[in-house]
Amino acid sequence: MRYERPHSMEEAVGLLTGSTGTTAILAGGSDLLVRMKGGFTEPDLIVDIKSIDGLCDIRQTAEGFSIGAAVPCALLGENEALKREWPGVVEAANLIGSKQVQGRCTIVGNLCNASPAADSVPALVAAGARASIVGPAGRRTIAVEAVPTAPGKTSLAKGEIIDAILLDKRPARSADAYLRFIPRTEMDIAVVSAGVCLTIDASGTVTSARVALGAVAPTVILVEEAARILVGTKADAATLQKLEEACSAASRPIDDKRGTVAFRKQVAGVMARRAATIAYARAGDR
Amino acid sequence: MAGVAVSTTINGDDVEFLCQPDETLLDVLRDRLGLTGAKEGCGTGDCGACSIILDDRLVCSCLVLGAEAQGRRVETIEGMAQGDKLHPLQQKFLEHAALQCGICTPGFLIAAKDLLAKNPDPTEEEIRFGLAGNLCRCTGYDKIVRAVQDAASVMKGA
Amino acid sequence: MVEVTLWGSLAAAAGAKDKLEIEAKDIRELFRKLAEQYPGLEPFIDRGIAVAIDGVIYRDTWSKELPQGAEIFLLPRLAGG
Amino acid sequence: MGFDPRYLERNFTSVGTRPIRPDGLDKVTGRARYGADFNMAGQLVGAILRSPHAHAKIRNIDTSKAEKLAGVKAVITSADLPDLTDGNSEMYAILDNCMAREKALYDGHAVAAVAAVDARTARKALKLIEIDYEVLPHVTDVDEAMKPTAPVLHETVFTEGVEPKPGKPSNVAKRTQYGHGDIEAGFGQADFIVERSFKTEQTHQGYIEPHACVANANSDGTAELWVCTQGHFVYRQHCAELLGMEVSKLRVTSSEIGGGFGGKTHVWAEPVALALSRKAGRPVKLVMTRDEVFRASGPTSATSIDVKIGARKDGTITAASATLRYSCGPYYGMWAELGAMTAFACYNLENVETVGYEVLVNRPKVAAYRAPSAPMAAFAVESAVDELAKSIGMDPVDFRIKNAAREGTRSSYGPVYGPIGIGPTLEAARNHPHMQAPLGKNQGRGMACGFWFNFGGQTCTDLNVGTDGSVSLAVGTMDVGGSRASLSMVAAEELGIAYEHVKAVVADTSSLGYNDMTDGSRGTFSTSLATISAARNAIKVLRERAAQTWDIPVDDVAWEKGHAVAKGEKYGNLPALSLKEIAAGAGNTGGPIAGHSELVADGAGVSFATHICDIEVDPETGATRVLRYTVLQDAGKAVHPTYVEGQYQGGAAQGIGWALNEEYIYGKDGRLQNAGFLDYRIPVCSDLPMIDTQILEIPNPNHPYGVRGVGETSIVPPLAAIANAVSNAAGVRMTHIPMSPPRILATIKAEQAG
Repeated sequence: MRYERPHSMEEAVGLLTGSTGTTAILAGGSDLLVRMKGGFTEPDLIVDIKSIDGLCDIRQTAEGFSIGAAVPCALLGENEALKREWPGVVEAANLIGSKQVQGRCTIVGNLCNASPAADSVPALVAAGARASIVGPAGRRTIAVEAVPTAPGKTSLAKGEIIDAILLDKRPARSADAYLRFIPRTEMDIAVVSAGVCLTIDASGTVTSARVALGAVAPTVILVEEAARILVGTKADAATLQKLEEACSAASRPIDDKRGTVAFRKQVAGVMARRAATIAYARAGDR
Repeated sequence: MAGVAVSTTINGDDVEFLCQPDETLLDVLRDRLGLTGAKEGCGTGDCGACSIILDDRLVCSCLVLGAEAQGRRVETIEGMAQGDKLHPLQQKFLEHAALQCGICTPGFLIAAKDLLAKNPDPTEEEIRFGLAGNLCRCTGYDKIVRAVQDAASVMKGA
Repeated sequence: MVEVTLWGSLAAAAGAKDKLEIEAKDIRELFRKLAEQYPGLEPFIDRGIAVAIDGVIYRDTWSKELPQGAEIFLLPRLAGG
Repeated sequence: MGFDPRYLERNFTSVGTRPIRPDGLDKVTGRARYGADFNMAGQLVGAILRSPHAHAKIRNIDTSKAEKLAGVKAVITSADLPDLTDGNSEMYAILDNCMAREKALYDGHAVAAVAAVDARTARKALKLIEIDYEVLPHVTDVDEAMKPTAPVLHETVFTEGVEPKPGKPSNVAKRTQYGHGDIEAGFGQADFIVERSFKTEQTHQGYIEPHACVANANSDGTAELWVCTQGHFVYRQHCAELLGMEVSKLRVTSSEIGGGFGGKTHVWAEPVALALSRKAGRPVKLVMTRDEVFRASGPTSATSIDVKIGARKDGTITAASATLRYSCGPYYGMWAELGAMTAFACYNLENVETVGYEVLVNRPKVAAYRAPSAPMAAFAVESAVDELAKSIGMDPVDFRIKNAAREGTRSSYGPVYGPIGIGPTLEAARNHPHMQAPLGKNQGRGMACGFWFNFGGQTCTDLNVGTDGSVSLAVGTMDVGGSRASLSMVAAEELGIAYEHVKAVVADTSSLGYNDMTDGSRGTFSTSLATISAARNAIKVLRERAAQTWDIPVDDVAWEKGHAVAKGEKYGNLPALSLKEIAAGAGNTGGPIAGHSELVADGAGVSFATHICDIEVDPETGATRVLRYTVLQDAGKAVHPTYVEGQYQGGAAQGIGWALNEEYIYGKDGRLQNAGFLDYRIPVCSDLPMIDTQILEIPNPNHPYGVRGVGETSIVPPLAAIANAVSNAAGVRMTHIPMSPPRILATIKAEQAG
């Protein structure tokens, strides 16, 4: 086993490409070290990307925000501009684990761990976030929902590293929200979760919306039917009821130690309805 | 497996050590440096008993590699008192009997110190959520929360 | 002579008798005579029997005297957490 | 030593105060040493290989590859821990649990172990051990295990306690029965009858410190063991018996203990560590991972309970019965029996019958967990009691008060009660402001009672007076939650000196006589009796020394407020001699001054509690929130009230976790799916409100100060109190613990669907 701390993306990509054994990228380590401890992975090479220039920064540009791959989630909550623009994304990121885990974990790690229950992913999918990827063949940018392909699997090729998550600049009267269900008040993995991002016009009518659900399918799902239900309405009670039903219907969960199929289907709808209510109220305030 | 040479600062002292690439900072502190105040309750970041402060951030030392400490500042429970003078949190934990078995106490003290550094006047709810990453099985948290409240008021007055 | 009450399962082992008259001055003598007179009780005594005298449970004090007229009740020896 | 009523009049000087504990400083500075904080020169790292199967015959174990790995110093299997238990079935179960013999009986059962130079090598060696398993059908559910078609764990187990003796082996190890009167006649007199079935899932004690020890066995038959335990003398006994050692050649030192709650009352891996050390000829450190703690230590029983209670219109219970089935893991226990004894202990019943079944399943060996077996029985009974009160139209507190046991009541487990506290805790609950506080939408209030026996046991204490008059107190009961403070206070009280001048320590097994472990809420009760006795013996010596100094008869010397005082007019000029002065002169009056005590502390008073809680239920998700919680419990006499409160709060919190979210979840493959703190969900700080306490003091007649055990009873009422609160908040009766959101939501949906 080898531990390397490259200082540039090129160096990091080179290390990963040149390695013949199992490789692991280390940012926050809150998933990787748990897997190592449990004996589920024994990487031959660990590439710690925290010393790479810019990967620990949140940058605000004319296009929006760029969140470096090694930025701990706690830092998202401390960035007032980001919180103002993307409250749903930040609240999702700040729900991952404890304060201790917050000091380490990253949204890119959360995405690449490819758990269907990842907290930040439904919020990122609803937000239309993109992943900036650097690899042996250069740079490419894809929608975040295209990164996880199945539980524990991603579409990244050998040697590819996500260096940042990109969030667009928001239009006026637009906001997002994220809610998850857990049995305790903290420290749990989401049993189901919902991220909603929407934009309204001056009259309060929804003009566009994205609704994403977590932990109800092998990967986070974007419920287009739910978005269609919202658009053109003022998110009244009847609309929200339809949204809830659509989200429950779109859910294809499993029974496991964290919840049952019936529970997940029902509560997915409730979470989506409540998140939509919050997002709508927030959009009106902007 | 080649050892990694690490230079770091622990509780203000310069420290150098050699560790394996997959060795956690918790194991380094406990097994190589004799700093056994941080405890391993789970090894997976779920109990907070191994809490330390790494460059002003509260972390579980079981989820940090020893190699990652290179060039950084580590604060552990052993550095909390100044000489023979206890930190107000330590004093208040004693006065309020905020510990029974005491295994979680170092982690709670470190987490509470970090909490009060970032929020000197927390509400009860903020304390409870701020300390939710630290498990205690003995106290029901009641006396821990009271000790932190009391310490916060003492520290504000100081 | 003291009257001893047995708990359900012990009574079954003593031939469905839930009350026994025994001539015994202390717990030690009680156990000895019970084992002599009711061999079915021996495994229970080996596993541990506690004696409640007027409601107070004695697990280990075999020298405890059995006062005349006291309520004497046999219980299994208990475990705690 | 009986209760001394003069203490009611007397002003205690130390007892009842709230000083800082003697071991506190080490614990807030990180210096206190727990099981895993100790190391020996040249120590190896031990690791245990565990069965991945719930039930499998072990056909062969090949350790040759592991033995050849560089850095491996010893590999052991059950062959290295031969059966020396000589027909003692309890010890055999402990041995077989430490290291499986013919069969692996649960997922996580130890099958082999290694000692190596470091953890990495040890882990690697485990992977090289080849085991040929014949996987057998398994059963993990208590009700399933009782079915005639269930796979049988042991062909040698025939149900005890039934006539005629069964001809076929089964998983029902034993049937027990308690009660008195005629329940059929009693139910015949009832105007209202409630009959319901309940289930509770298996929970773990959840101590934050995993089991850990360092063992050093020498070739001359001596050995040392450093270990976290609730009873180092008991661990010494177990290890010596299982390894064929002389008891006095094994010195066991107890580390600070990071929680036990019953889970550290018998050995798990310690004999394995000693056997590894014996084979390797070097010290071995063995620390369980959290995964191992969940898979292979602890837990308490899963249960299935039927309850039937009948009452007249006026609220008098006429009959009560319960059938209780408790899982034991793969070995016989008395868990259902304890449930059968405690189920109706709070009530004054003319007709009562309880039947318990000990059920063997392919799960870890059940260990005691804080008032073992009582919380589940109380959940079933107190839920039914609440429902019955409701159907009669009575307030649940008044209904309980009307039926509460009192002095002179024949308990449901047999004996007649002396002075007890159930009535007073109920009265206190009725008068508590919590009972009158307003509730909001979707909120409900519940209350319930609980009972636990409390134990005493063998106890030994040494009290030594230093040359400067300070006092060291060596005790043999592990301090699990502040007993060194309370025992120092008791010594100070008796001697008439300040608490600060007494220092209590837990002595190792070579420095003090045998002590039973700290279980059954006995620590402060038993050891305070021994401490009082030791202090009084020391005072006798102190009086003799003063008499010698003054050259007067010892009978003329009294001990008052820390001083020897010459009694009577004729000694009017003699100034009192302080303990400090007598101690300073000890060298010339006969040498060191000490008081010793060895006793059996029987007569621990039974204990009762009543809990009140408010719960909010989200009807759309089944989520619950604990809004307010109050514990009212009899302590007899609270020696250190803060630590008594701590016991009340801690027990309540564990009960809340059990009631709402904690459970062992097994897959169809018989493997535990949630062996970690992520998915075994113990309450976190933000899950709980402050936990209010009210200490009642109804003196225990068998302790000079009136002290009763306080540690366990507080975990008994919460399951039922919360179930009753959820029922009142959501309008549905919950019969399955834990009341996790999916269970609550499913129950609400079923109710809505009619």
